[in-house]
Formats: sequence, structure tokens, C-alpha cells
Amino acid sequence: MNDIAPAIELKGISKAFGPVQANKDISIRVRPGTIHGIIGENGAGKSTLMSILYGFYKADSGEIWVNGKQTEIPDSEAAIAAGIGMVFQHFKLVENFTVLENIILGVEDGFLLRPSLSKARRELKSLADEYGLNVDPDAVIEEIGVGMQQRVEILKALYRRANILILDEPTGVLTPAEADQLFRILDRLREEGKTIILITHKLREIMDITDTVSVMRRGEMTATVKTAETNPQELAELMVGRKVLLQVDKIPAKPGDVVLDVQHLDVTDNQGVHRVKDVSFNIRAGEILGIAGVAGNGQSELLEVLGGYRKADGKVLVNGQEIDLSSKADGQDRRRAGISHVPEDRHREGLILNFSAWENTAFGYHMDERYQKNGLIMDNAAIIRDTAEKMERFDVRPPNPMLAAKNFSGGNQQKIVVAREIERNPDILLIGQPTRGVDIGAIEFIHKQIVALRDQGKAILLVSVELDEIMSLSDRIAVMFDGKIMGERLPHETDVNELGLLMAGMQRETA
Amino acid sequence: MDLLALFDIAVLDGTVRLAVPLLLACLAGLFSERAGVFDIGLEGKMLISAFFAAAVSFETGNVWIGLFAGIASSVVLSLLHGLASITFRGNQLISGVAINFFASGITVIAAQAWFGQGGRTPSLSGDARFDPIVFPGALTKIREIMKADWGMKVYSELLSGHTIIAYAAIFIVPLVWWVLYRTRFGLRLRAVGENPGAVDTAGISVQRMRYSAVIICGVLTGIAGAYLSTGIQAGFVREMTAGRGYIALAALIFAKWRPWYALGATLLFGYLQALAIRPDILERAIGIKVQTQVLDALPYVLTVIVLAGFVGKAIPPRAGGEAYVKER
Amino acid sequence: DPAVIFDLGGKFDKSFNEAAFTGAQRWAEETGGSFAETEITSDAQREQAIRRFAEDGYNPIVMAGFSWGTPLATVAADYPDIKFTIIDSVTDAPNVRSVVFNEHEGSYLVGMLAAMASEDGTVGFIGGMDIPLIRKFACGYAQGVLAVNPDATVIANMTGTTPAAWNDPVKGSELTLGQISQGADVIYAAAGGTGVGVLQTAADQGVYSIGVDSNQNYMQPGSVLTSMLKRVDNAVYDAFSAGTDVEVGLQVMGLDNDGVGYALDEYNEELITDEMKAAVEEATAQIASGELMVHDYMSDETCPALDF
Amino acid sequence: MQKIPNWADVVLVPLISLLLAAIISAIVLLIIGQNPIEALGILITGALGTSTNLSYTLYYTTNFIFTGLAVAVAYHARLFNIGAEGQAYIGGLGAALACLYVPWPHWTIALIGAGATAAIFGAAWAAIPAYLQAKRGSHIVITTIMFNYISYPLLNYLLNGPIKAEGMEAATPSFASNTHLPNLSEVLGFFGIEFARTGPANVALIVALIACVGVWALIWRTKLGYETRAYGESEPAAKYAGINPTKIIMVAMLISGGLAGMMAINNVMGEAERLVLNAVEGAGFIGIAVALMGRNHPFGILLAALLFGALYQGGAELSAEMRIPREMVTVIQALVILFTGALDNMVRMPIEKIFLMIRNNKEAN
Ligand SMILES: Nc1ncnc2c1ncn2[C@@H]1O[C@H](COP(=O)(O)OP(=O)(O)OP(=O)(O)O)[C@@H](O)[C@H]1O
Ligand SMILES: Nc1ncnc2c1ncn2[C@@H]1O[C@H](COP(=O)(O)OP(=O)(O)OP(=O)(O)O)[C@@H](O)[C@H]1O
Ligand SMILES: [Mg+2]
Ligand SMILES: [Mg+2]
Repeated sequence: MNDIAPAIELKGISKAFGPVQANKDISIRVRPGTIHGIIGENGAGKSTLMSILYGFYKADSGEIWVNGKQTEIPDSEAAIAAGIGMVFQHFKLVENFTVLENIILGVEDGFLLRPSLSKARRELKSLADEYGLNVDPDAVIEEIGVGMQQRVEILKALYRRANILILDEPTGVLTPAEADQLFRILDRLREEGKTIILITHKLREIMDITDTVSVMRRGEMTATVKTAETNPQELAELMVGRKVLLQVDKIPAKPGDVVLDVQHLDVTDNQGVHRVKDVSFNIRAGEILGIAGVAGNGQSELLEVLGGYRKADGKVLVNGQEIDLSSKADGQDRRRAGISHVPEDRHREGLILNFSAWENTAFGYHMDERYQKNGLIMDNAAIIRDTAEKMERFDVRPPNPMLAAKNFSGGNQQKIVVAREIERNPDILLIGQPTRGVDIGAIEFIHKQIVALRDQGKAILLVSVELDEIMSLSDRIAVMFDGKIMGERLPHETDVNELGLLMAGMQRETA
Repeated sequence: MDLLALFDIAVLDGTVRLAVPLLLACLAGLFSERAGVFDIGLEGKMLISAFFAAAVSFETGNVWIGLFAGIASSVVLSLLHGLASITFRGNQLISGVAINFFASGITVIAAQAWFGQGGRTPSLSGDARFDPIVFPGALTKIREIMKADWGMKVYSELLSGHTIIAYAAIFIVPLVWWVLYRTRFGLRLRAVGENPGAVDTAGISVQRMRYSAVIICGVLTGIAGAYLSTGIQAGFVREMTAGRGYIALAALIFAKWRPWYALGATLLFGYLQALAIRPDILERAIGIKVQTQVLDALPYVLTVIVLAGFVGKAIPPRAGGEAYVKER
Repeated sequence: DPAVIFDLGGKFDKSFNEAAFTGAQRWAEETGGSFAETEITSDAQREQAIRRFAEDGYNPIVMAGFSWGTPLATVAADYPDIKFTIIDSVTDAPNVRSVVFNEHEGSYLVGMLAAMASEDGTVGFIGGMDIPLIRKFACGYAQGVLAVNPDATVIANMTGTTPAAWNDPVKGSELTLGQISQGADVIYAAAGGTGVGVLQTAADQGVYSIGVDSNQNYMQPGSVLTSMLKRVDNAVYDAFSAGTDVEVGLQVMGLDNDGVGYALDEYNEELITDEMKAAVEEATAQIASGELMVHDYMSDETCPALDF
Repeated sequence: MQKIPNWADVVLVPLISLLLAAIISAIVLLIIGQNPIEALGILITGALGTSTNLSYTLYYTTNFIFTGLAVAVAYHARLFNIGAEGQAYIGGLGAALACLYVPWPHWTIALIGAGATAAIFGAAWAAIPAYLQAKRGSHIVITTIMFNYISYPLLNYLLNGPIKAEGMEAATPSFASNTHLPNLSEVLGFFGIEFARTGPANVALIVALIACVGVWALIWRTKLGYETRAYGESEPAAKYAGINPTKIIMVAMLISGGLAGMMAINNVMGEAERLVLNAVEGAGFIGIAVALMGRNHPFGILLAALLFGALYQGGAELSAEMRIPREMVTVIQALVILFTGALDNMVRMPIEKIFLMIRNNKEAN
């Protein structure tokens, strides 16, 4: 097997960002026609390594060999020429362009757009047929879901005739169904002889689809093993350096009184689209209600209404008191009412990336008495002390309250947000996508915190597109589709398949 | 009250003349900002071009060489802006402010050192100046045009008698539209202002795209400046751009960074400015005598009203104003 | 040595300050003497500029522009041995000579010429920044026009309300075109650098223009009907020549002492007919003798001949 | 971890940038036939040489501090206030009206009363653009530009008519002597320090310094400042946290306009003691450069304002002493802005490399 040249061979790649050594002397070989997984904690250097391979970053030292030939990849143009395509963790799409425009960007056939566009349209159709990658070529990116956007990214690579495809955390934003479909596509691509490098935090995916897997830790490549010869537990330990609990273990819920009662909620957004349709549910103290659903089916709007920054019609009772759903209410009112909220998108809402950790810890609670000195001035020292404590308790790394939020890894950023909201000891915790893009060590930790909060008798509304997460954390599960609640299930009475159908808007009987 | 008076041919004619430099500068800004490089240095670039166009036209006696020199000088300042904001990821606003200051000072110093006429160039005449293009049979003198019938007025005053730059400017809007929306270059340009990361990973150099945009911006502001000093004027006077670069910038935001809207916005500004020099027409139209001060404020007050009432939110190119940094 | 300080417009403003500079240079050329000069960039620098020259021992010190009045009033007493001359403003101090010009009289004369040269009885005035001094020009001009032709129309526009109005030839051109389309065929520009655009456009359109302050007839030969002269150069020249013996007190420069007037030279001799000349000479004599009173806008801030 | 030590970033980089600006200025001077060394000497002594000159430098500095702070406060909410010029002008109107029509018993009361009026007028002038931005989404850059252009004719009208003093000038009468602010020599004399009697610097400088501290405390120590910065960084996040965008836009712009208006304490009450046409003389625009160069931090703004004050004053001496066109000052200013404000990375990047090399060498040993 050593006689066929590896599709990709990296030799001694090192890369430093200023004083941070992101990659240290990394070597790796990827056989053609295989799927090679890469796992590692947040900040281990996975994305950096792949970005170097794609010519997005320049390595400080080391060599890149493609199909047995040493290849200089100073920029992405060279990578494309070498047959490498990459789907970034944060998509590189022009939001207000159409799918077609995004696909031809950089590989137009001539000065005029029209011929390029019609050629791409034709080719897109054949690619779609070949791999089951259907997208509307004229849809504008910002109007389609992330799953679609990802297809566009893959199509972009295929349109550029990539033989080697790198995917950086491709399933972080996908529903199980979408993820399954992605894997079917990857399978197909592998059959075609294409080589795939897959970065993911999900061991299940590694086990399901990869042929070999490499583990990274703190910038170094610690192991490369055949997938068939390993198991999730071993991988997790290689990754984190200690034993990891892959299963949430929790005692049965002991629900108390109804704390949150949502009745006939309707939300229409600024564009006049009816986002949430007559939604009713309640949550009791000491209970986790999980809301499953494909992203974009009204869950975000539901969280925003309950979080106080979107207006709605209907009625919401908190501990029996009706709360204001008009545009006059804001997040401050909700916090006073005992609602804490971990938003779905930590970069967009949960954190101010340029603020330090301590400033982010006060975020939303900056009005708190205990953060004020003589009612006028913010008591920064008190906030910093508080932050340091929280960081300690939540094992945020590095535990430095002065560091800007943007300099923490995704998992640690999420811990800062979760710590801020949970430590407030709320009656109700709204929590959206708690572990998106977070490594398994941190996932384990965050899950434990959520369960612990429940066990203190708090009501928790969990919104996640991760069915595994919903299944293992929730005491009850509601599924949202097209703004409506399709049904409620108990986790031990349902399964992934049924939920998947509900998420697609179908009942089991009709399927 | 005679609201029709507001459409006086002379005012419309003035509108065209005054809108041309605004339009050119506005489209210049459009290229730059669509590519993600904010440019408040339009004023300075126009000014330096006005100077060099006039100075070189005077020296060579050929306005085309002057135009070329004006464009070249404006492009040099553009490249400086590019150096600061693209290569060295400096603050684009500061760079623009610096360019405005620089042009304001250096034109006077250069003019003084060169011609010794107190910061202005000598008057241009003959081939050193863009002459109006007169259509066949059209009248050229306003005093004669005034006496002519309506059709002749439109033909002679409004249609005929502008300089070649003004006529060219009419075609420039569809051209810009076409480049922006129908060519590879335009696609990449728009993309680089929205998401440079996408452009970069598509194998296109962000820097090269932005530099091209900035150079085009320099060329267009160069033409605008040259138009002022060699088209509608016959020489350079210090500070002769008189804030037109800032107005063009306002028009660009007004136009939401779109070419056809830019035409509309600059025509509106041009019209308001043309109207503001005709208190008599305003008096006829609204029946009240208006004072200089009111006239002076009028275009700006109306702009605010239009902006507040009809235009609403303008969303700038998403990556605008920020340097593209791969390694944060 | 004497010194001259210019106003914010700068010594090359093609009109007022430049005239002061010309006068100083003429003195330097004729006497072989040397003088100091300075330009300021901000109102706050006025006092400092005067003091700097006073401390350095320059004497007399001449300053051009009405805005010097207030600072000079504070400074003059500190330097009793130094003689100051202020142009365009009156400062009451024992060591200050105040020179003011009867611009309204000079403007009256060019107004008469404009009315006589006009075919259609409509003439224009284009001022720079709207300040009282420029209204004084406009008012005198309108009176002169109406004196010749009581039915005449005077269109008056100001370029703007900021100092930028002194340097906007493009707007000057547009104003000129606007006035021509209202029928004006002679246009008087009292607008600094903006006037360049007025004179240019008038020439292009084949109507007459009138220059201001210095003799601007040469700028568009055959099209500039005449220029209203304000002999700031003479005032500076006189002050420099008198040296430290300069006579203090108020000096009014009018038609009687050649302080103001109209320009006649090779560029416009064909434009000014003998009749025109005669009429203007007669008015000059009448004004000089006090027989004819031209209303000064500054005296009561109203104008009988023009609305602002 | 930082790439270069703080002192290098704060001291070394700006100094080298200034040096570059000086070199280019010297080249321009050489081209127009002047001696750059001599010019530099005059520039420096002109700005700092005598206490009178220093007084002028500090006078301009005071103006620039006010407008710089004004721009910076708005900028923290990501509002680009180009209207400081007009707001300062209208602030001048407020100060003038207060000084002319209110019989102030003592300058201290006048300083507070008229200063507050100036601030209120400036704030009012900023209020309309702020409201339009908050409620209609009208771009604040355009509306503030427009409001500058509207302030000029308004003041021109008033100064030519309703509040004009007798005489040639379009200006108000001089204020009553009870409103005259002590100049810096009197203030320093109080502490036994001798200082130029004639310069224009006055107690407004102290007000400006207090304003610096006030703005610093506002931005980094109060809830309002915290909310302003949070809103400026991210509007969606601010909404999530329950921060009201309308309130932030309005308050930030009112404070900004108020600070710009307070410039009138210096130029109108302190120096001219009356309101003249064009009283602001571009200080509002220089405030933009000052704020951006000072990185929107009051301390940085103080330094940048000092630098610009010195350039302004030294430059005036330069043109007086050497018969250099006064526009040379503008060119020097432009180069300083360019090199220290926009091309700073040109200097920083090589320095970063050097420091990284030093560090790596240390680690290797
Ligand atoms: N653009 C950058 N600028 C500076 N430092 C960076 C940059 N990108 C990454 N780093 C540093 O390099 C380290 C490796 O980052 P990388 O993105 O490769 O991690 P990752 O393994 O992809 O993490 P994740 O699982 O969160 O995606 C980070 O911890 C960070 O310290
Ligand atoms: N300026 C910086 N200095 C040091 N490390 C940085 C910097 N910016 C980003 N990083 C680190 O680079 C790594 C990759 O960043 P990236 O943008 O991929 O986000 P992430 O951590 O993967 O989070 P998520 O997956 O939620 O988007 C992270 O570990 C992040 O903390
Ligand atoms: Mg990553
Ligand atoms: Mg990640």
C-alpha cells in the first residue's frame, strides 16, 4: 500500500501566530480515495493546518506533497490548481450573491458573466444529478439555510474539479438528516476516487465514515489510527488527555410547579413573515424541555421573544405573572423576571468579542447592584473578582479575566457565556445550541452544568439542532416545524427516526 | 405660485453642469466602497486633479494632456490611500482625512511655486480648455437662447453646449452598471466588498482587486477634478472643489451604493444647487422672496427631508471600512 | 522697518490683500527699503501677529482688513511708540491711523457705467460671502445703476455664507449664467476668487463684467467693462512712505482723494465711450463736492436701492 | 500575549511615524527652496519657545480636545459624527446669547451658565441627526454633513442681522466684562507660576482637561459608557443584553454635540469674547483626526490635540518667519495624520518582526 503515492502528505508543518504556536512539526499522510478524519480540542490547530494546506495561511516551515509531488501552495489559487477544495468552518460565501454567482466566483470563463453563468448552470445540474446535491442556482445565499449553504460550498469545490476535499466541522450546523445526506454525498465522492479530509468534534461521525483518523492536541499530532481499530472512548481520551464521559448521566426529573407557561404565541418578523404560529407549551420547575427542529423553523424567534428582544402576540406567564411581549419590553425586564438566556450564536449575541472576559461576564447584568459602586460607577474590581471565580468554577482556559473574548477558543467562549447565565441562579434558563462547535471535553462539562441546574429545581428550555443532545438532556421533547409545534414526546418513548420525521413536518402515521 | 417655473430650462441646464462632477466623484466612491475601501478623500483627489489638469493644460496648451496629468495625480493619491488602507491595514477614514488636508495644502504651494500667482493657475484659453460642444444649429449665447422658442431652448441650452466630459458622463452610468453587474471584474469587485474571505479562498487576490478599485476611483475623481478646472472653469483656484467631494459622498450613501441611484442622487443634488442660485425662480414658484442664507441652506435642508422621509436605511457593503486581515 | 499684515484671505487673493501687498512692494522698489509681512490662518492669531511685529520693533505696522479693529484696540495702547495703520476699520487710539474707503462711491461709478453699457436695462451683482462690507458694494452699485436708468433691474446674488464663498469660481459661473438668463448683460463681481469664474463666464457668454479692488481689466480683455478700484495699495504705500511720522486719526479714502475709482486702461478703452466717461466724471465731481450723496449701507444697514 | 511591548506601541511607533512625516515635509520644503532644519527649529520654538507661543498652542489644543472628545464619544457607539464643526458653531451661538442677554454676576457663574447653554445648543444641533438615525435610519454621516452646511447660513443670517454689533464686522457685540474668563496667566498666577499675559489660553483649558477625565469615566466607568461601547461593538448583542439602541444613539450624540458645543467656552467666551463669523475655523474637522489618532481614548486625544495645537501654532510662526506659504502647515498636518494615523502599521510591522526575533533569540538561549 506504500507504492501508491499519498494524495496528501504534509511534512513537518509548523505555524505560529505571533507568540502562539498553532502547529508544531506536523506530519500526516492521506491515502487517495479515503476519508481521513481529524479530531482535537478547540484550539488544537486543526483549522490552521487545513488552512495551510489550502494556501489560506502560509506555514512557517514544512513541506506539502500532493499526489507524490512536492507542491508550493502560497495561496488558494495554487491549492485550487492542485485539485484541493475546502469547505471552511465559517462559510466563505458572499451573502447577497446568488448560488450561481458564488460558484463561479474566481473561475469565471471569460470577461463576461453571462456565458459563465449559463455554463455553470448546466454543470451544476449535472453535479446535482451525480451526487444528489440539489440547490436552487438562483437563490440568494442569505435567504437559504445553512445546510444549503454548505452544499453550495461543496459544489464550489467540485465545480473547481477538486480531487481532495477538506471539510472543517461540516456538521456543526446541520440537522441529523442533513448530516446523513452529507455523509452519503461524501461516500459517493469517495467511491469516485476523491480524497476527503474531515474535521469534526463528533466521534460518531468519525466512527461512521472515516477510514483513518488523526488526533491533534495543543498544536501537535498525537496519533493517527485506522478507524476500524479504535473506539470512541479511546479517541476521546487521546484528544482530551483524560477519561471522558460520553453519556450524560442524570437522575429522573422531579417536576414541580409550572414556571413558564407559553400560550398561543405568534411572531411575525419585520419582513412580514409569520415565524411562530400559535405555539403553546409549559415547563415545570426541575424539568428540561428540549425543542428539536431544523434550524430556521421558528426556534430562534421563540428564544428571542422569551429573551425579550422580539415582540410577539399571545401570552407568556412566568411563575403565574404575565410578562410584556410588546416591543417596550427588553432583555433587562426578562432578567429581572428571573429568565436567563444563553443565545444560540455566541459570536453575534452572546459575547462582545472585543470586550475582555470580565466585561463579558457583566454583559446583560451590568445593571446589577453588586456590580455598582455608589449607584453611579461600575465596580470593575468586583466584576473582575466575580469573573475569576466563575472562570475557576467552569474551568475556562486560560483563566484570565482580562483577556479579550475573541482570544478564547470556541469551547471556552461558550463556557464564559454559560457561566454568566447559570451562575445568576435564574428560575428559567433559555439555552440555544449550547455546544455548537465545542469540543467533547467542554460538551461534557456544559451538559453536566445544565443537568445540575435542573436538579436545583430550575426550568430549562433547551433548543438544539443536535438530536443526540436533545435526546440525552431533555425530560420532554417538543419538535418545531414551520413555526408550529408538531408534537411532544418523552425521550424514552421516541427515537431519532420519529423525531426526524416530525422535524421534516411529517407524523409517523403519514410517513 | 407657479410650480412649473421650477423646471426652468436654465436651472435644468445648471443641474447638468453641477451634477457632472458630483456624479463622477460619486461613481468613483462607488467603486472604492463597493470593494470595501471607504473613501472620504474624494474631495482631496478632485482638488489635486483640478490643479494638475489646469497647470499642465496651461504649460502644454493641450487640455487632453492636462486631463491625463490630473488623472495621474489623483491616481497617485488613490494609491497612497491604497497603501495605507489595503497594504498596511491602516484606518481608512484617517487616511482619507489626511489626503484631503494634503491636497488642500500642496495644490496651493505647488501653484505658488510654479506660477507665483498666489495659489492659482493662469487662465486657460483655446486648446488648453475643454470647449462646449455645440450641436448643429444650436445657439450658444444665453441671451439669444432666451429669446428662442421652447424647443430651441431645450435643444440649445439643455442638450447642446456641454463639454465632452459631461456627455461622456451620461454614458458612464450604464457603463458602470454593466461593469459592476455583467462582468467578471464587477462580480469580484462586489464580492470583495462583501466578503473578502470568500474572494481570497476562491483564489483571487483581495489586494489586487482592492487596488484596482481604488485606481478606478482615482481615475474617475481625476476626471471630475479636471472637469472643474478645465471644463466649466478655465483655471485652478485654491479650494475650488468647495466641498463637492463631501457632497458626492453623501450622494453615494443616498444612492445606497448603486449606479443608477447615484445618477438620481447627484442629479437631485445638482438640481438643488442650481435652484439655490436662482432666488427669482423660487420666488416665482412659491411666491416668497428668499434670502441668500435660506438659499444657501436649502439644498441641505431638502436633502435631510428627503433622506428622512423617503430613503430609509442604507446598508453599506458589509466588509467596508475594514482592512482584510487573514491572521487576526 | 515697516510691516504689513494681511487678512485671512491671504496676500494673493487677487483683490483686497493683494492690493495691500502691491502697495508695499511698490514702496520697497521705489525706496529700496525692506518690509516685513505675515499672513494669518486663524482669527485667534490676530493679536499675536500685531504683537510679534511690535515686539520686534517694526514701525509703522499696517494691517489690512476690518477684522483687525478689535485686536488692535486691545494691543495699540501697549505700544505707544509704535504707529499702526488699520485699513477698512476705525480704531480710536492716539497711535493709530484708520483708513476707510468709500467703496459705495466707487461702486456707484461702475454702477453708472454698467447701466450705460447695458442694452436691456438689466445688470447683475455677484458678491462673495454675505457680509456687511459686500452689501455696501452692492448698494452703491445699485444706486449708480438706478441713477442712470431708473427703470433698470439690478439682480444681486451672494455666493454663500462661509469663507468658501470667496473661492468658488464654479458657483460664480453658475450665478453668472443665472443672471444672464434673467437678462443681465453687465455683471459686477465683488467676490474674490469666485470672481474669476464670473469674469470668465461673462467673457464666454459675450456680456460685460466688472472687476473689483485691483484693476482686473486684463483678466478678460475686451469683456471686463471696468474695475472698481479700491486703492488699498495707495493706503499702504502712503503709510510706509510716511514711516513713523504717519499721521494718526481717521483718513477717508474717497473719490476726492483717489481712494476709490474706476479703471481705465488699454484693455477697456474701447468699451468706455466718451459720453460714459463724461457722465462718470460729472458724478465724481458732484460726489467729491458733496453735492451728490451716495448712501452708505454701513451707516444704517439699509439700502434704498436694493433689498437683501 | 502581545506582539510588542506596550511602550513600543505607544511611544516608539508614533515617534518613528512622526520622524517619517518630518522627513517628507523636509523634502517638500527643499523642493520649494526652503531650509528644513531652520523650519523645524522655528516650528518647535514657535509652538513651545515662549510662554506666549505656548499659550497659543494650548489655546488650539483646548479647541481640539473638545471636538476630539465629541467625535470620540459618538464613535464609541459607532456613530461617525462629522458634524462637530456645526455643533461647535451653534454652541458658540448659545454661549453668545447667554453672555449677551444674561447679566452674569461673576465669570465663574457665567462659565457654568453660558458653558451649559453652549453645550445645550451643541447637543440640540446633534439631536436631529441622532433622532433621524435612530428612528428613520438616515445615515448619520450625511445628516451631520448637511447640518454643518445648515449651521453656516443660519449663523451668517444672525450675525448679519438680529445679533450683529454696529460696525463693519458680522459679529456680535463684545460681551460684558463680567463674562470674561481669566486667561491662563491669571490661573497659573494663582499658583504662583508666571505665564504669558497676552496669550489666548484660558480657563477653558482646565474645563477641557476635566472633560477628558469626565469622558474617560463616562466611557469606562459608567453603565451608560459600558452600554455605549457594547452597542458600538455589536448591535445584535446589545439588543440581547437589553440595551436600547435608540437611547444609546440619542444619548451618545447629545453628549457628543454637547462637548462640541462646549468648545465655545474657549474660542467664544475665552478668546474672542464675542461671536464672529466662522468662529470654529475647522476645529470640528481636525477633531475627527484628533479622535481617530487618539484611538478614541481621552488620553490619546489629549496628546493628539497637543500635537495638533503645536503644529497649528508652530506652523503659523513658520509661515510668518520664513515666508513659506501658510498652506505648508496644512501639508505638514496632513503628513502627520497620514503617518501616525493611517500608515502606522508600516512602522509597526517591521518593529513587530524585530521584537519577535529578539524574543525567539532569548528563548533559544
Ligand atoms: N487567525 C489567527 N490569529 C491568531 N491566532 C490564531 C488564529 N487562528 C488560530 N490561532 C491560534 O491557533 C490556535 C489553533 O487554532 P485553530 O483554529 O487551528 O484551532 P482548531 O483546532 O480549529 O479549533 P476549533 O476546534 O475551535 O475549531 C488557536 O488556539 C489560536 O491560539
Ligand atoms: N486574535 C486571536 N488570538 C489568538 N487566538 C485567536 C484569535 N482569534 C481567534 N483565535 C482562536 O482561533 C481559533 C479558531 O477560531 P474560529 O474563528 O475558528 O472560532 P472557534 O474557536 O472555532 O469557534 P466556533 O467554532 O464557535 O466558531 C479559536 O481557538 C480561537 O479562540
Ligand atoms: Mg477550527
Ligand atoms: Mg470551532
